[in-house]
Amino acid sequence: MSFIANTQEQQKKMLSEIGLSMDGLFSDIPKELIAKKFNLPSGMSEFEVRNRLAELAGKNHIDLTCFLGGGFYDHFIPAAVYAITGRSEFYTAYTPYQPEISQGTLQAIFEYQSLICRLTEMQTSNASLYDGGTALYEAMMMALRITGRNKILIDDSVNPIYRVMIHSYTKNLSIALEETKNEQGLINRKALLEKLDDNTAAIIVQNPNFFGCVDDFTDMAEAAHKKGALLIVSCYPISLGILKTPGAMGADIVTGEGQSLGLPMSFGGPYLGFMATKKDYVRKMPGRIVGRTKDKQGRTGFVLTLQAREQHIRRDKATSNICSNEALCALTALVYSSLLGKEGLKQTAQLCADKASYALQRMTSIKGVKSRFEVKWFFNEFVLELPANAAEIAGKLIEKGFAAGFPLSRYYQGMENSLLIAVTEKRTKQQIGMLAEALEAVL
Amino acid sequence: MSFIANTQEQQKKMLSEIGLSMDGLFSDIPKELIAKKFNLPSGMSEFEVRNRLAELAGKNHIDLTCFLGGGFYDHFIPAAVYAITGRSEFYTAYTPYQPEISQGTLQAIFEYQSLICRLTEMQTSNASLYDGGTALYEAMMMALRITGRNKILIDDSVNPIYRVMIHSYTKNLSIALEETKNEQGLINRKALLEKLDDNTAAIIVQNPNFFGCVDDFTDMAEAAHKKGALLIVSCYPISLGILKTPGAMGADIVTGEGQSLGLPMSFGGPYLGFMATKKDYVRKMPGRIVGRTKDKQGRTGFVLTLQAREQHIRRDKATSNICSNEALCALTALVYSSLLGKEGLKQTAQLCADKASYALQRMTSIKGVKSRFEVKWFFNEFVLELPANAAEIAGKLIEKGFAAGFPLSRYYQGMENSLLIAVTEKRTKQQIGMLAEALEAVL
Amino acid sequence: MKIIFEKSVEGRKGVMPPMSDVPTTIHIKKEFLRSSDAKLPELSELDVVRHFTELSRRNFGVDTNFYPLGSCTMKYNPKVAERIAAYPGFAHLHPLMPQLRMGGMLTQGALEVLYDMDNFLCELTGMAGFTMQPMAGAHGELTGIMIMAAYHRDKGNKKTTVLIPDSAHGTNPASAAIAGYKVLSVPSDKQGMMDVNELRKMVNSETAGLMLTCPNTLGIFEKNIKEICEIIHSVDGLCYYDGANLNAIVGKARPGDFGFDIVHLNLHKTFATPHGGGGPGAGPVGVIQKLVDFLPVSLVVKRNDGTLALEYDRPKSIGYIAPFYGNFAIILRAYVYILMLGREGLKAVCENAVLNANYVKEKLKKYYELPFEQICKHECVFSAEKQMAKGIHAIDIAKGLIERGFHPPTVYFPTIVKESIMIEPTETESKETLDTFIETMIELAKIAESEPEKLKAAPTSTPVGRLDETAAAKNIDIAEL
Amino acid sequence: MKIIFEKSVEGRKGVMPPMSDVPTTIHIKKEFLRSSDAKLPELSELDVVRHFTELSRRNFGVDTNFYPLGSCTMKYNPKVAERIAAYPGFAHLHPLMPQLRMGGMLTQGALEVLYDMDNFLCELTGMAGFTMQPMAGAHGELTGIMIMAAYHRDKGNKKTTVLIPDSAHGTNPASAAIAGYKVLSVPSDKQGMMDVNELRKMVNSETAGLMLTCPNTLGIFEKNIKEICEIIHSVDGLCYYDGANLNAIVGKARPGDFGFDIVHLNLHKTFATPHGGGGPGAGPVGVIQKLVDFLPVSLVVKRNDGTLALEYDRPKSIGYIAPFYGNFAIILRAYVYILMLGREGLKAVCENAVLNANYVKEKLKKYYELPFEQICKHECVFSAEKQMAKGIHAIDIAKGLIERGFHPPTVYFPTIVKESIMIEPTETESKETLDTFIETMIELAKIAESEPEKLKAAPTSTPVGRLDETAAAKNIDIAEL
Ligand SMILES: Cc1ncc(COP(=O)(O)O)c(C=O)c1O
Ligand SMILES: Cc1ncc(COP(=O)(O)O)c(C=O)c1O
Repeated sequence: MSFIANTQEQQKKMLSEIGLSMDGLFSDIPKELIAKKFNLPSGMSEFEVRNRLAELAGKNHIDLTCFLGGGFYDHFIPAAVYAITGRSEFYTAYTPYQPEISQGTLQAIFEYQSLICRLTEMQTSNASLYDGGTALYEAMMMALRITGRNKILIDDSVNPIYRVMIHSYTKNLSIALEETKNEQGLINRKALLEKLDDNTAAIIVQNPNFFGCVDDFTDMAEAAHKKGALLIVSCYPISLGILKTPGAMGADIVTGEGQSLGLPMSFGGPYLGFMATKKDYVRKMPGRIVGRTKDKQGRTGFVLTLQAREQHIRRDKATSNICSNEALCALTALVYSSLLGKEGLKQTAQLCADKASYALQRMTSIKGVKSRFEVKWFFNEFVLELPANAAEIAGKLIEKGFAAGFPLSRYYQGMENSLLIAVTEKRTKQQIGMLAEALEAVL
Repeated sequence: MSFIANTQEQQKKMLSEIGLSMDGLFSDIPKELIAKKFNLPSGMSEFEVRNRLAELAGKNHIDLTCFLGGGFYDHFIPAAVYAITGRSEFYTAYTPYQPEISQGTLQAIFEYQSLICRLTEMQTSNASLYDGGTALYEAMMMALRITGRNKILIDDSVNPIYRVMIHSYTKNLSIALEETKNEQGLINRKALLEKLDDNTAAIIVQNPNFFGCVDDFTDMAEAAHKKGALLIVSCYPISLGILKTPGAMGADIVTGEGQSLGLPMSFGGPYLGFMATKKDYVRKMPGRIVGRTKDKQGRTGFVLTLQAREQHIRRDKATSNICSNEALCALTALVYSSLLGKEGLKQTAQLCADKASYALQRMTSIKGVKSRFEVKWFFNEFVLELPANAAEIAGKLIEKGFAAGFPLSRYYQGMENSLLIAVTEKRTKQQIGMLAEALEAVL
Repeated sequence: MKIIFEKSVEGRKGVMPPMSDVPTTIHIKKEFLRSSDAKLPELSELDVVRHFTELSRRNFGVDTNFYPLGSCTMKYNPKVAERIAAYPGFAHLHPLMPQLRMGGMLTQGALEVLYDMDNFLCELTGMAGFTMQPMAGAHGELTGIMIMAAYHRDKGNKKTTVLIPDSAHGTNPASAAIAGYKVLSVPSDKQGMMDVNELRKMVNSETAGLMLTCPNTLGIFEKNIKEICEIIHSVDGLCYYDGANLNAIVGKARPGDFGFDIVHLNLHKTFATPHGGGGPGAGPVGVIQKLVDFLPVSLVVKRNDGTLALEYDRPKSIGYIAPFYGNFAIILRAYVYILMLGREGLKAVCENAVLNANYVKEKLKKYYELPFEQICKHECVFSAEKQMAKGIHAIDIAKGLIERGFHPPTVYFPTIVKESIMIEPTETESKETLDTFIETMIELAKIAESEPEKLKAAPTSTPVGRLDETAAAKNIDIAEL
Repeated sequence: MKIIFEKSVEGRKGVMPPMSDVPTTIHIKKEFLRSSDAKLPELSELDVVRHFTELSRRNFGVDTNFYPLGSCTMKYNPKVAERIAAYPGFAHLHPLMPQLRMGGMLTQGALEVLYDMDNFLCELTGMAGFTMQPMAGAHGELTGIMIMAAYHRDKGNKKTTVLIPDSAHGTNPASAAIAGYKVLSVPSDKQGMMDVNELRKMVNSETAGLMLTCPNTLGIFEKNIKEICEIIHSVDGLCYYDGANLNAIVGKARPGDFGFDIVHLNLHKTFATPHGGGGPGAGPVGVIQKLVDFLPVSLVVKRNDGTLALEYDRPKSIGYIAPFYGNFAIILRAYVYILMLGREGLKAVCENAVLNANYVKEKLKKYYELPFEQICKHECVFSAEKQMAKGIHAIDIAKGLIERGFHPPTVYFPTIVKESIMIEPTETESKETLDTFIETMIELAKIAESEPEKLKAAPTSTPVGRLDETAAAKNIDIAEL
């Protein structure tokens, strides 16, 4: 099935009207460049395709109770989110170049930008970036541009997945990327301050950090500013329902992964990178920005604005190469946040924290199981220190029906027995109890 | 969660503006009639409700391969059907009393009426009735009205579910309802013709009939008309992709169950009763009808028309009591039929017939299994004569993973070993083969 | 805009059916085949999607506009119910499954929905048993009257008439009539309530029963309701409650406590299932203990082991009024709604529905004639009589509302109020929305006074203006053949 | 229309979060908590649904209007792909699952999608391996250039410049620049193709590679493409294919056969995944054999036992450019599309896309200046220069189209054509639609001649008219704080 509109009859008619044959339409391509054949399957009907894909979907073990996190979470998504984002006027449109017929998308992005500012307590935001990792990379690039410096400090309590991404992106650039090693699950303040110098463009930290620990970076912002550097904070938007905001800490650029705001996990994407910054830096931001203005009759409307920063105008001088972003995911985050509302987001955040703290208590009541760090304050994730190899134990727990958590050895030396467990508002007391029992059984 | 818009604050404000208390608003109800308490559960969040309902859904065995039919079929429904009927402007609207803001619904019903006429080769149709059974009942009532007579003949090859419905509806009315017993799976022509007399309002037949057998009722239409009676034909719309139409046979009223046109089985509803008739009888039809007309500027538009037949105008003299009907299901049938189109419907019907005939051949190759009837022509359903009690065998096949068919003993004496098997375009050769093997194994 | 058949292009392909994996082994003989293909449209998937998307945009719905259509309870339809109704475990369940041996065990989830709903609705109405089969309100009425008839037949009562107030919905007399009864209309008194003295005069041994909605269609609670029921019961008549207006008392009072014997509910009103542009709905019927035996076949019962089963052996039953268990997917949505709201939620629904209606009534009564001045319940009924002075009718007010982005209230029903305008805001609408609506209604009253011709011309912003309905009824054009 | 924050009402409740079933055992200390609640709107579910439903109706999309936006391939997005992407087995799959012990076995279905896509895309482009990680076209470009850089680093090549034609999409130079290269712009010749002589002059030992789309952004196939690639290869440069225009050759010719070494594809263009109002998309990158080792971590590989696994041990790899496996749900939709169309279907896509573009070109060339008269591929580029005589610009034609129910073509890109109008009809549009569009364009050309001021005033039928973009850029108002 090919979704082609015109019948053979019509194709013939059109060809004859323009005086060409179907082959003639391709006479501009050198003959030898026309492929002889493609080794691809024949087409299928919708029925067959749905059967095949249902079979593939069935091979993915979503039946496991999920305690995986690491920056990507199994949150509850209200049905109304899907109903709204499933409106085809939203998802079959493209970048709103023509504002008169794109007010739906444009106003939604403006509202999304406002949402991100309100969540983070920052002043400006863009229309979205690909994901939390590239958002952090863009923030770093932006800090380099703003400061004209080339050194970046990053603590290893920042999501290691993002850290490897940043390393990858900077391989061909002359940037001094220096990592510090966390202190008992929190940033290594001493090391960071030691490394902070006049060539430092930014310090990159995360809250709650990869271990789930909660911090206040006000001191780091002050220290950075004193040296003319910026503070970049990567954050988890659901946590902002209750946690101190990067804005309140004095952060200069805030980024994060918006998946938790109503996007399904979908095996890694599409997700949503968000970014917010201070008013002064708006022209240094990457990505699209929507602004509010008026038409001749004085009616309020929304347009893409400050496009002079962008690739289609500035080409190699642009602030970023981004063009298509994650507009529909931004809409989703906006819809999700609007449905939950002020109270709902706060409650959700509180539930996550409550359930995680219950879970930690429950797990550490098992003999030999401890909290890896001494920190008291964490959000919805924590690191367990097990009496044996965490990867092995997590493997055994799969058979008991649990994706029990993320073994940290992959990214952290000396943490072979550490398991990162995430708890969202969807996990019930009963499920937590069952995980604890299963863990006890496999130890 | 109650979906109530106003906050407590607002409620108080409104109450004070109109000078009443919440209790005061109910002061017109005698105190003793206010209920003390309702023994109902407390409200739940969406998350809990979805969990609970997912659990209930999981207790329904849709994992069985379905060879059940009996007038209700497991057909393929293209994804676009759901996408379109899920447009909330369609499903959150009500009866299109105000045509200027209901052209969507109105035009769709007009198109649906046209569709039903085209499928059946009749001249007029209404906006829908509840289901195939009540549609047949309404057709009978309509025939009584048209002819002013009170005898109805019905052959027992008509869906027994509909026959019991008709019996129920007529219990309090003085109607002579006479049934004839099928002859080898086809209508009992002889008995029907013998009973046909000057007091007969209509003969009711079905094509394909309950046993799946295909017939041509042209002779019955002629015979009925000669006596001033009507011929009512209940039919299966998918079969009209290839089968001779009731219109071509000379039927006066055509009804049927529209579930096969894109509606999920949903454990019995909502379904779609359709009705079509001759031009002359349009004012005798039950239900809503949409007509095409113009506005003052000459623009074409659609309105509810011929309302003088209906309950809201004629009250106890109305042609029927129907008010809400199955508008969204009618839309679904229209969308489904439009997506499949001329060729698609024909192919689907042919596939059903081909697969059923393959299945019959495959099943009757099993020792001891025969076709119950000698008729050669059937559509997508057939009756197998098993060497043992069909209900028992079907019971055993459940354990093998099949809803193998409908045992006929429930409705037909002397058919204890008969199993009605339905095959749609969704059943694969492999599934048919597996059923045959399972059947062989349990015999 | 063209109709879909006009867009058809010969030979164009839409959705491709499954591919064939079997040989054609028997060909149906030609005489049994249709002589030419059914004239379905030939369109691409995009053609079809675009056609219907465009059509959808020519509708107002609850999701797009305030929709205070009186007597219809156009409240918000929760999205979660749509989602759950699509769960494969419900949507793909064949209705004949329970009729297989031990088949009830294959459908315990679905049966539990029906069973719980029976209990919930009994509790809410004060009835002893419910059937879920009726597929709409009017269908419930017919079912109810059939039960009434079966009761009288069973007792050997000779009953021929059913009493119905003149304010009743048209389906009431129609249902009673097609069930075989003669309908007598009971007048309303000056307060908009049933004239009890007249009722007393009309009731006699022929009286099979009374059909009533309470609050009535004027939105007014029948203060003599107990007495009315007693009068009917005094001749062994049965009292039928048209539950289309249950939103006014849900979670607060029970028709059973008023004295009603039979109740139908419109799940598509009180219980928030979508109206679908005119259906499908569901109209379950409940009865008091002495009538339970007459309920349709089948009912869901709980066995001793806690499992659920369908009971078919019901000798006194009126039989089957639907092929299976009613509009299951609608009942399921209502079930979801009740679970979410619970006891307190439903009570709040009732209170806020009534508050919203009274708020609108009080704010508008200076501008529009209010025929019956008193507390209303879930809806209020005005008359455009004041506006008639300048030749403005209820319909003109309606069209003026359309122009301003509101779905109009019900007009010309109930018929006992001239030029009636029947407003039912529902509880899911906010004060802000009501205030804008009220302002608009006031504005319209002013325009009716100052520039009536402007209102007569409305609406102008819709895809079509007022349509010629007379021509439609004359030159019957109801299908493109 | 108010923004959603303006609709907020203090204390109003939306969707209720799950109920708590645990005690709060530890309270995070106050210093770590936000000082006041995040100012999210407080709205009912209906408020939110109505707000966004109304917003949606202020958009044109493919499902509502013809959308010939050049360079964007706005074809029909099959509904089945949306449905499949929502299957719980895909939607609820946590991306870290494969990183558990033997975790690959828990996600074999998802890995099969990635594995098959790798093979399909290789076959379609003539590449040897693909990464699915890039999350859009531009992201693919950056990935591709990073691979280019890794290749040169690996070989010890000292390369500093990337050549890009002046007709290129803005993302090309931007991507090369942020990857650390200097960008040199290659001029086009009079036929709208790359000036090969100029190219020859510009190429030297510093040349890291060339970025090119073919057909180019004028919709014209670079007839010297093989030669161009050879010139680049002669200095050990790499040829990068911007696959945004693959719809023009899909199923018919392979960039690999032209001589390209690196290819990115826009799945949201050629492979029919929805554009989402500006994303998400997916921009997989394929490379020839000698570059496979540089592809990002991880890749899906088939083990001897037929099971699939993720390969992380790739020492030469450029690393991670996305957290996991790319925009999986988009890749999945494209996979569904390829399966449905198959070999023949994709070829037909290409042919009809090209036919439709040429049909429009031929029908309009009398009315609009066609800067490069020749066969085009999937799109054609006009100029509004003729209309400029009366002061009408490309943007005015665009607004006139809006008024008449069409999404405008791309205007002012490519920049090498003055007042350019870039029309890409796509293969899912019908002759009837094209004919109406053509008529409308002709009508607009006439109005531009006879009543230019009328065009300048368009559009008038939209919720807002032309907006003041200068003011927007001056009084930066980009968030309601
Ligand atoms: C008072 C009343 N009774 C009965 C009905 C009939 O219900 P239905 O349309 O579901 O048949 C209605 C519906 O409008 C009504 O308002
Ligand atoms: C030729 C060309 N290259 C690259 C891109 C960038 O693709 P994306 O928007 O997915 O980043 C586009 C998109 O418009 C394009 O048309």
